[in-house]
Amino acid sequence: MPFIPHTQDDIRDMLTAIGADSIDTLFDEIPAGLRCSGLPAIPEGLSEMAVNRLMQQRAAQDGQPLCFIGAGAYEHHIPAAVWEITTRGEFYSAYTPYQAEASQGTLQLIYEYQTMMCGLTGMEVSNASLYDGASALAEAVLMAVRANRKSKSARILVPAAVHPYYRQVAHNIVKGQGIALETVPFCTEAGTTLVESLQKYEGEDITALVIPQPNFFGCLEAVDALTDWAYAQGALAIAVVNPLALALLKPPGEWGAEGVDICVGDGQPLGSPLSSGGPYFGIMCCKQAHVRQMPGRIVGRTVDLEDRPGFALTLQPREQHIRRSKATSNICTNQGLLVTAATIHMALLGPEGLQRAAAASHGNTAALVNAVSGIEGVEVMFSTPAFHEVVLRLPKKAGEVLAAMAKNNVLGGYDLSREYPEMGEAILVCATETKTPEDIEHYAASLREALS
Amino acid sequence: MPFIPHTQDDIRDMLTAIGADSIDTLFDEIPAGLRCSGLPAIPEGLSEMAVNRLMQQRAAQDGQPLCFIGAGAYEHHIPAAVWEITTRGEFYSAYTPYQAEASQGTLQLIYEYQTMMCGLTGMEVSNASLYDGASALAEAVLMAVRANRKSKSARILVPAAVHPYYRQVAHNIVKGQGIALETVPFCTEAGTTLVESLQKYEGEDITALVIPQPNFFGCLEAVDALTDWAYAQGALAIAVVNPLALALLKPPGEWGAEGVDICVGDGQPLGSPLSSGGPYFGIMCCKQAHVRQMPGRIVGRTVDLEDRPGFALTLQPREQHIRRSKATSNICTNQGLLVTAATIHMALLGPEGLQRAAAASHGNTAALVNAVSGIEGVEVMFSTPAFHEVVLRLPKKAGEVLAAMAKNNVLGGYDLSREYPEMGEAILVCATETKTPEDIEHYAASLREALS
Amino acid sequence: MNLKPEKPNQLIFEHSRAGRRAYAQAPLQAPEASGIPAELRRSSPVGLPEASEMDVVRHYTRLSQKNFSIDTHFYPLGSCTMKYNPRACNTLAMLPGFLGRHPLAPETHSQGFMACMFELQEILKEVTGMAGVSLTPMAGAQGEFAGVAMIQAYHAARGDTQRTEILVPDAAHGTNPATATQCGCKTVEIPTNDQGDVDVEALRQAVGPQTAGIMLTNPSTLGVFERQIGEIQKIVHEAGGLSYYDGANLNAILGKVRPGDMGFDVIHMNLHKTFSTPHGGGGPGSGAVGVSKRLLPFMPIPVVGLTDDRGGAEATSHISHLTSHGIYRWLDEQDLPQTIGRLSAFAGNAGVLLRAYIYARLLGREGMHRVAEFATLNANYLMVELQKRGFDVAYKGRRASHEFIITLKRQKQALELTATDVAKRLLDYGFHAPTIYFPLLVPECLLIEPTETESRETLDAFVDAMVTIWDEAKADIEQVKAAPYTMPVRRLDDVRAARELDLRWQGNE
Amino acid sequence: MNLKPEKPNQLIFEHSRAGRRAYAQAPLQAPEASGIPAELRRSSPVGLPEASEMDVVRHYTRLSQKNFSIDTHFYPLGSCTMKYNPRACNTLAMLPGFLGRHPLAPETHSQGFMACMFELQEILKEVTGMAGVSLTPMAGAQGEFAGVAMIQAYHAARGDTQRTEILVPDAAHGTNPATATQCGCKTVEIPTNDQGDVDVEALRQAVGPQTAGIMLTNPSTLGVFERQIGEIQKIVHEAGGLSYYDGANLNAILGKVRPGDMGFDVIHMNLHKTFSTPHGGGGPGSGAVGVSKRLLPFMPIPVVGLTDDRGGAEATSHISHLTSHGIYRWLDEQDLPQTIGRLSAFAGNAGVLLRAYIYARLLGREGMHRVAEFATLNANYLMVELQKRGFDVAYKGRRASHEFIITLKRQKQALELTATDVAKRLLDYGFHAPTIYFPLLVPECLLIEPTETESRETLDAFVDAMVTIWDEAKADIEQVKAAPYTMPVRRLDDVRAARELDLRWQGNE
Ligand SMILES: Cc1ncc(COP(=O)(O)O)c(C=O)c1O
Ligand SMILES: Cc1ncc(COP(=O)(O)O)c(C=O)c1O
Repeated sequence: MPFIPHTQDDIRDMLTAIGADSIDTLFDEIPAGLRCSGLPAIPEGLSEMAVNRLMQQRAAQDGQPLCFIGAGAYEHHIPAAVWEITTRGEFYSAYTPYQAEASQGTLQLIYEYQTMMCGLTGMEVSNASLYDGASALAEAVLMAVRANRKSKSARILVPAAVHPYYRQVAHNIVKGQGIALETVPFCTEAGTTLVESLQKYEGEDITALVIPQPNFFGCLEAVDALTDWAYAQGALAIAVVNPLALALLKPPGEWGAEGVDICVGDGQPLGSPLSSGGPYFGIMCCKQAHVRQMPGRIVGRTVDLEDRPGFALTLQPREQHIRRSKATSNICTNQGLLVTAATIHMALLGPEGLQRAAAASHGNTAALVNAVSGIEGVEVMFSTPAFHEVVLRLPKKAGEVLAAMAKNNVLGGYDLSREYPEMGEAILVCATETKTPEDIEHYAASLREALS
Repeated sequence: MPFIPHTQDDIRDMLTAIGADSIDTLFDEIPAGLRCSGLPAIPEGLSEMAVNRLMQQRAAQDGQPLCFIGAGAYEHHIPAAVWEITTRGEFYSAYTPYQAEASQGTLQLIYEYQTMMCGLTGMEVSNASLYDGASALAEAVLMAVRANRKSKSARILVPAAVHPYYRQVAHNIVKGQGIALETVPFCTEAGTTLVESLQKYEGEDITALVIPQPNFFGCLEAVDALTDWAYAQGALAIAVVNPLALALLKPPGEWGAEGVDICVGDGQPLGSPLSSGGPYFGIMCCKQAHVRQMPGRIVGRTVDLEDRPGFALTLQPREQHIRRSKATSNICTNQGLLVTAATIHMALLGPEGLQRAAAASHGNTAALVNAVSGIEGVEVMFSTPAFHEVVLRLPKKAGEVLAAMAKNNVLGGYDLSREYPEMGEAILVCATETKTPEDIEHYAASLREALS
Repeated sequence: MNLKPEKPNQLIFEHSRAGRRAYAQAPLQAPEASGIPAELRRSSPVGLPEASEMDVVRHYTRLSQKNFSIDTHFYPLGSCTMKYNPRACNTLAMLPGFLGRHPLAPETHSQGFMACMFELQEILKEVTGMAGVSLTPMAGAQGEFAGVAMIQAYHAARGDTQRTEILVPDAAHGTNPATATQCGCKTVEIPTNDQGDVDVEALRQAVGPQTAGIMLTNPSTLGVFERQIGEIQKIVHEAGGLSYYDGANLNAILGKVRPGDMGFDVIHMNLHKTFSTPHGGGGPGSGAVGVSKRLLPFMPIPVVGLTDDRGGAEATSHISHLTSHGIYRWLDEQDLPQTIGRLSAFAGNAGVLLRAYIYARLLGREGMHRVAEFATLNANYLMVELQKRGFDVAYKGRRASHEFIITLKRQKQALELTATDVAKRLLDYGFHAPTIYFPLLVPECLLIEPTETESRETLDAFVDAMVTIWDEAKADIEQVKAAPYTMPVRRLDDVRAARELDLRWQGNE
Repeated sequence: MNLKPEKPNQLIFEHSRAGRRAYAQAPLQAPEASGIPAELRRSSPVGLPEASEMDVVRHYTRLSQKNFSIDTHFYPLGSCTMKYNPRACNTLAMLPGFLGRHPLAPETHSQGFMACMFELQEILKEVTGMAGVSLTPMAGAQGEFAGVAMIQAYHAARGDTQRTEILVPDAAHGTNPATATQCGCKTVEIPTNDQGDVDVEALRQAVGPQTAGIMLTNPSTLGVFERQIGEIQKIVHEAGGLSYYDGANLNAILGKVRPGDMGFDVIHMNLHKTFSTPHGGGGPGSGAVGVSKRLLPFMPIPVVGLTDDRGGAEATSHISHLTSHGIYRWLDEQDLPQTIGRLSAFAGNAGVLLRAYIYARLLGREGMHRVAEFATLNANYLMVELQKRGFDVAYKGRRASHEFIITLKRQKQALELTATDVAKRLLDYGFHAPTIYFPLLVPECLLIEPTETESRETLDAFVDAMVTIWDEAKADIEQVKAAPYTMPVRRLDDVRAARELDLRWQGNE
């Protein structure tokens, strides 16, 4: 009986105390006809040793290919200390800090996290995390509809240059409430969202404009102009950012004249391993004015009976356990442990370290572009400067090229042809600071081979 | 400057406080002619990311062959919890518990370890560890010479069936004190040390007799008779054991009429990974009467000012920092962290778990013997029952057979021909509980192939 | 002389000094990011602390020690299933091969991972009695969203467009009505009768052609098994609604009764509860959903499918696949054109799912049964012992499921002793508090869930502490009201926290 | 009402209940060990606790929290170099490929590991200025043993058999004389002069044809650099003795002055100090030894050698080998027939050596220099600040090395304040105590070693605590003598521990 401490004596004595003659008796309120007779399709239990061996094999089976895919999930160096501390039982096996006095570790850490996220984004408040970047965008849309009291339309403009999966998720989550996400095309030369393409909405009731930075193609948007446009229309501005990029880029709180209203993104580049896509965590920051419309947990600093500072969950009346059907969101469990890792990660890298990691990623992607530039038929598709991802146009079927590179244990990029068929054969490629000059050469050689 | 927190301001202010104009000034007492000008042969520092990559490559480079070598280091399942708790900073980055009040974690743990080792060996006292099994044997010999006040000879009988490296280490360490280790041959049929072979020493002044269980060949010695023989001669009995085997075997405290005087062994099978041979830890237990001759740290239970129980290092006057040249040993730093792991390991396995691990190892080795028994020319060399290692006689050069198996990624055993040339072509093979029936078949197939 | 001097408790920002760094943690050199146009560049400081590696390690190690957690304390938080999280689940899910896998890696480089996910789907199908499972929802609440969205999609696919009401018992968790709202539905509350069961008459009144479905958890959040479940299903189904099972309490019935057999159309499971993945100080979780046959087409994507060796046919659910040698592939909108779609950027909280899978393999078939048995044994024992010592159980005469409710209504009236007071004082005795003030309909309630991994001695010690606190309250209520005394801080001022919002550090004024 | 109730602090044995187990941790079935004859079998109970997995995790997690450690506290334990242990060293040394390697694996399956060991040998040679390095000794004391044994072997090889005396300054660490004894030598103590240097005249008197060698550490355990090192070497060498360098204090001079350049014949290094491998609550350590040319033949085995690609020649020491592509092989008694032999069953504390290697690669050339610079800066700053606040330094007018001594002789006389009292009270202020009562020749001494990884703020806070304690002693010495007040236990009775030996738990009487 793995993980069950009861001895035969315990069982007998406890049943006697209860006044039941068997454990089965305790289930006597379940209608007999419903009782389950067994679970034949579940295999027998294994010892930890056997599971160990199984999982070692499974983990090894997929190899450790050299990965140049980004597209929303980025390989970065994570200091060893991050997960060694994060997986300490006291962080790892605690829950939501409902009993503040017994959870000051987690609470202070979240307060520090909120401060760091405000510092990084230039925003006034941060919550304690949402699920991931995509669902955070959905929450931001819902929040914008609540927060923009002047707008009645529930129309949200979303550039096509926002991650396609983010757009899908946002649509899937908000559609029940009759919210319309309208796609704004990108400039096929620049790879960015032009203010001109928004002109047709001028004078209309637009609830919010979503602004990616960098956008899905890695390109840097003209965020000031986009933000100002939104402000001028009475629409809220929602930034979708890569938080690592903000070490180099103007933070959303400073975009345009007023800064954005809401900033979301995926926190993965801040200490979450790739891990097949999750768990990551959704970032959400906003202007102080909107804090009561913000979903998710928030930690505040207060004092105790003896006037010592301490930390507690606050503004809980926004949340589902108090406000129920009128809550700002249904979110309850969030991504706490990833926030723990991110906080330690950011504290270890510091401003200078984060800048270096970002700059090295930027530099490596530039080096990669350089390395493949001589390959016949391979072209950088967009003219706008990029952060650490670029779109390459290929002279052959992207899927086949990538499959050939994968045989060589190089994951050459993300095939854009499915989500953006209009682009033709194109891939999205990323080289973070983890890539050495040799890796980049190896990439170029492998691409060349796949094309030949 | 990795790991150095000083800012430029700190450096300036601290030098001002000291009254020195540069850090270099602080080294002005070192004769100028001796100052080192640089360390050109040391490579430049690497970032953790770069070291990470280097070490991942180095670790992967040696593969993970299927290992059937034992010979003093055994692959066993170690619960995941063991090292996750052992490497918590509070255990990992503390030192010897000199300040008892600030070290109750380590001290209570060692007290529990001492209790467990006494339980396992049937002895009255245990120390807090020595370096490894081999050096523990050396310390046991030195201790026996001190403890056996009736004996003047400093003659120690050591069976040839004791691990050859243990014998070498013991010799290297005790020889400066004029102590003679005399080798007792083993029976080439039985593979064990016969009491008859000791008869020639009867009536002589023998200080101690070393008794391995199991012996290096995996064979089970007639420990009762050997212990009684020592007792009858006025010699102390020193057991050298595999602690895991004691889950099944009569503990040294019960050998013969009186039990042994000193029991040593390597604690590796109790939670230390193979790790290229170390760190492991040396076990040492003894009779209460000898406690003041025991080397190494010892923890005792006492009370505090308020009469609450607590733990502290005790009997320190035996040790080098007090008794200096008259100390029981020069040992200072021991193998504390491995003791931490072993204590958690033993607590997790418990009596039943340890017995199962031992019995499964015994059973797997028997299965392996069975699996190879049909292979032409392969024979089990000794008739005596074994714990979890056996000697196989091969019809071909052992070295070549093992090399051929290694090419197949099977480490087939330990080549005995170097340390025991008289045995001919023979290997020592071990199959612990980690081996599956398929592994054992794979072994047999690989051996068969190497011989064909 | 202050015998017990306070040690300063600083924020990481207060450790910060300009120019300090953890040098090993970033590239030693970094290029000028000259490719980035000046107007897009950051000019303001990045706003992170500057600290040495040791500062950071020491700061967060010490912070961690201020938490209660399962690894250190009994944590009987009702409705949260705070059971032991086996360490191996964590260690093995963090093998480099798993951590390094990119979510968009090709299937050729994903078979090991996908095998685990496929098998987890199979295991969850068996244990819940559902026809299909999608692992993608990232917590219980997102599982609820997926469930209600599937119910909506089902009605919509049949052209049944007026079904906009979700029925929810008044005892339900807040996520249920909040989810209904998020889906654009209206919540209709159904009262609970004095035995803790749903008021079936009221339910009968509430259903109609506007009913999309009902959300139920069984055993309910009141800690009792809903005995009229058959009747409830009948009423809802006959009205054309579907029934949703909130799996937060699955631990109570694992291997004893299956939601599928109870007639539910769709369920979510909280794998961070029943399958013991760590709660992480608030997450991550996983809210995998299971569906009956008629909802299969609507499952959120992606889902892992198995193509058998001979190619072609999608495998049906059978455990023999746990040792199958087919090829796993991702099923998406091309395979499930009616799907409610993607709910996360990739495939949910994969790392959490790995942990749940490992846990399931460790438990195995027999282990699954025992979870519910011993969770229930512990809860009933604890309930009976507290009752014997004078505490009031909310629903007398009922069996506890894996949890139960104590109400302090009497103590409140007599002594002004509240659930909060008891909760805070329990901390001084080394116990995390049970869930308090939930469900909302029981006054001064403590929802207590001991879980199967706690020993009888711990339960006995908890009972003793409860009795002592009551005695203390009789002797000196004011002192109990000022608890806790042994935590890093005394009782915190929540009102001030909400009134004078201090949500980030802005320097020492 | 007891506001701060004590929580029971049980031994793991007190959690034990017959029949309880951590089921996942052993094979689910085990055969009868029927091959073992009855008379050799165990009949008595195995004597281990019976606990569930969670009990064990909770017990040891909570125990760990009762420790001070570098990861949680400033730990200025003199002579122990308690600096930050980079986490990466641990994580990477525990990669499965390293943990799983059998010590007797063939060289074909060992090149990755051996490359690390070879390069570590090369790095240590460069940093010490020695001609050869053997990594096998398992701690400083075993390194000392190896050193003295090599000195003996050297004399013996020359037929110089009467050299049986080892000279040791009276300030030396206890391991030095204990080692001499273990090697069968006689220890002769050399006094220290009032400046903290060796009394050279006394040394001149002590040497002779019986002198095997001298054991020195420089800077000495008094925290000062032995300025007459050249003279000392001359005296000993001219008398035919060899000189041994105890590398416990190597942190003070890393990259500044090398033992080889100071004329030492043989040294040991405490890699768990200077190379920051974790101290583990008392170990493991590593006492790698370095030797001058004439002692090369005597090094303990095994040592890693490099055969270059063209086969044959043993590589000489040069860093180009850090990128070499030769084949590594173990050198043993066949290569070094005059070796003092094996000192451990395999090749020493390999896992510790890997950590030291990783640390060395992280630091690199520049980092090595800075270790000594900042360790020395911190020590001198702390010494000066304490002096300014009225504390007495043992050797006034001397520079501190990486450590220094405060003597409380005056405070003892005036107030009965002892080094122990200060040590215990420091714990209440959140600081681990310095080393006390060592070296033995300075009364009421505190040997303080801050290390390079501590920040100035921490040093300032420590000074403040020291001053506060002195003030407290002036106000109420009895209360200081009863410290600590904030630890899990109050001051412990050492005398009783030694008199009423309780060395294992024997059940609740
Ligand atoms: C009954 C019930 N339903 C739903 C949930 C929501 O689950 P999650 O927190 O994973 O979103 C909870 C969580 O506490 C719960 O107790
Ligand atoms: C000066 C000195 N020499 C030798 C040693 C012994 O080293 P180890 O403890 O590693 O055996 C120490 C250890 O504290 C020491 O400080």
